[in-house]
Amino acid sequence: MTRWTVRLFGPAREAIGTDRTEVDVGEPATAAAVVEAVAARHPEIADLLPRSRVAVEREYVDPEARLRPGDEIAILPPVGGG
Amino acid sequence: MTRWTVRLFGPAREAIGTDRTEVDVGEPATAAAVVEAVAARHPEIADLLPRSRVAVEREYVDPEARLRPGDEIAILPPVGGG
Amino acid sequence: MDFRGIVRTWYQISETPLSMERAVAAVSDPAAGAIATFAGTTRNSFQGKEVRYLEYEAYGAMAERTLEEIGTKIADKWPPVTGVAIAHRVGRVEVGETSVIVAVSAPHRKEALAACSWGIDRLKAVLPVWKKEVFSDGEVWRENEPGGEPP
Amino acid sequence: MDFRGIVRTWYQISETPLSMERAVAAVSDPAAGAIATFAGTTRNSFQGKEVRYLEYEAYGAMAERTLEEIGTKIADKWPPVTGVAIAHRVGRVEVGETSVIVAVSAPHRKEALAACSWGIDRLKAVLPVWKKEVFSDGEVWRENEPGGEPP
Repeated sequence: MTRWTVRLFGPAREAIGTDRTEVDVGEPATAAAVVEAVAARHPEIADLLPRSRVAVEREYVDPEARLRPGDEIAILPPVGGG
Repeated sequence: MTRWTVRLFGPAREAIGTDRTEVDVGEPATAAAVVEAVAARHPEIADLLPRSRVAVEREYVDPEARLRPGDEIAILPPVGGG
Repeated sequence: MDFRGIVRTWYQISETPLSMERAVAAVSDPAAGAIATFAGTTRNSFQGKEVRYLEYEAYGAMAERTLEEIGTKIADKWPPVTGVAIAHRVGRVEVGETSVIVAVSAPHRKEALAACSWGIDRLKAVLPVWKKEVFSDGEVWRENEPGGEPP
Repeated sequence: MDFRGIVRTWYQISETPLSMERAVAAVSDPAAGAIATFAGTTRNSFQGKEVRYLEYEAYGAMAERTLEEIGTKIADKWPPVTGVAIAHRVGRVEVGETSVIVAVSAPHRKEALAACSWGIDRLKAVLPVWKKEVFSDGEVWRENEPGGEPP
């Protein structure tokens, strides 16, 4: 198991009450595995997560994307800019 | 025959060297008849006139439109605004 | 409060420089979520020839009326529109200066963008204004491409 | 002189009011004959409820990078484009204030208008920014309609 820090924004941040959380994920450490671990730890955003996307190193990634140690990981709820 | 004053703009005005001209037109006095009379009087814009439109009282009109005494008549070469 | 139809219009045939800020202010409205603008500026070249400046000539009274008609047609075609401003410069216009501004406000972006785009197309087809491009070695009356809706 | 490709870009995630004049100045270019802009402003109501103000939150570093990517894609899709400016406000935004500006310059109007319209659609689909609408009796995180291209 590796520990990952995950940044949270907008409604996800507000629902959890903090702008980052930590989760432990086994191999293979994918974006989807991190989302699953966040959902398990924070059921209050379980409904938001399926509609959210993941960014790694400030770029959108697919669910199967592999994470590398030190990567900046963020969960991005549906955006509302403009 | 009635005498009509016709306003000229842009390349038509420049080619003739004046911003209005006068022509005599018989009945029926239509926009097309005025254009024909202007072409006869000012052959230097004969090539421009078929591409020009006529405005009566500051509105585009069809060639067959009838003119009434006192109407403000203008020949409008292809426009170039914007 | 709920506004319906155009509540703000501003039309101008101007011998002095146009102001984008003024056009945007003219269409700003608390019910508008979107403002789309188009500005035409004088390019420094045409087909490789260096343009020194432009001269615009208008049939003034008809041009002002035509701007109003364009605004009215926009309101007919896009009823949610909340504001239309159209300004056109006449006289000598230097390279880089603005010759025309169209600004449209609406609750949502689709109508604002579509109406602004239609407005400049329409203006180019029907506004009684003529443009002379002045080069270092001559000048030419530049006609707009046909293809707009007929008047 | 003949300019090719984007020569002027300006991207901003800003905690202070946005300036349309600055965005237009940022894309102005002697080779540009057209500048299209879009401004998003805070409406006073949403589905009949009175909006008091908005709160925008951004993933700042990613948002700036995303604005750059949108500009680069515009340059790829419309090579004649001469300038792109995109600015987005964060923090508290009052009714009537501008939350976003997209400005595009190009030699001709078709590219400027199309690129500006595409730019705001793209921004709404991918920019990592979240909007909270604050009413007198509550608040809601407002998600954009889906339908933009996937990132």
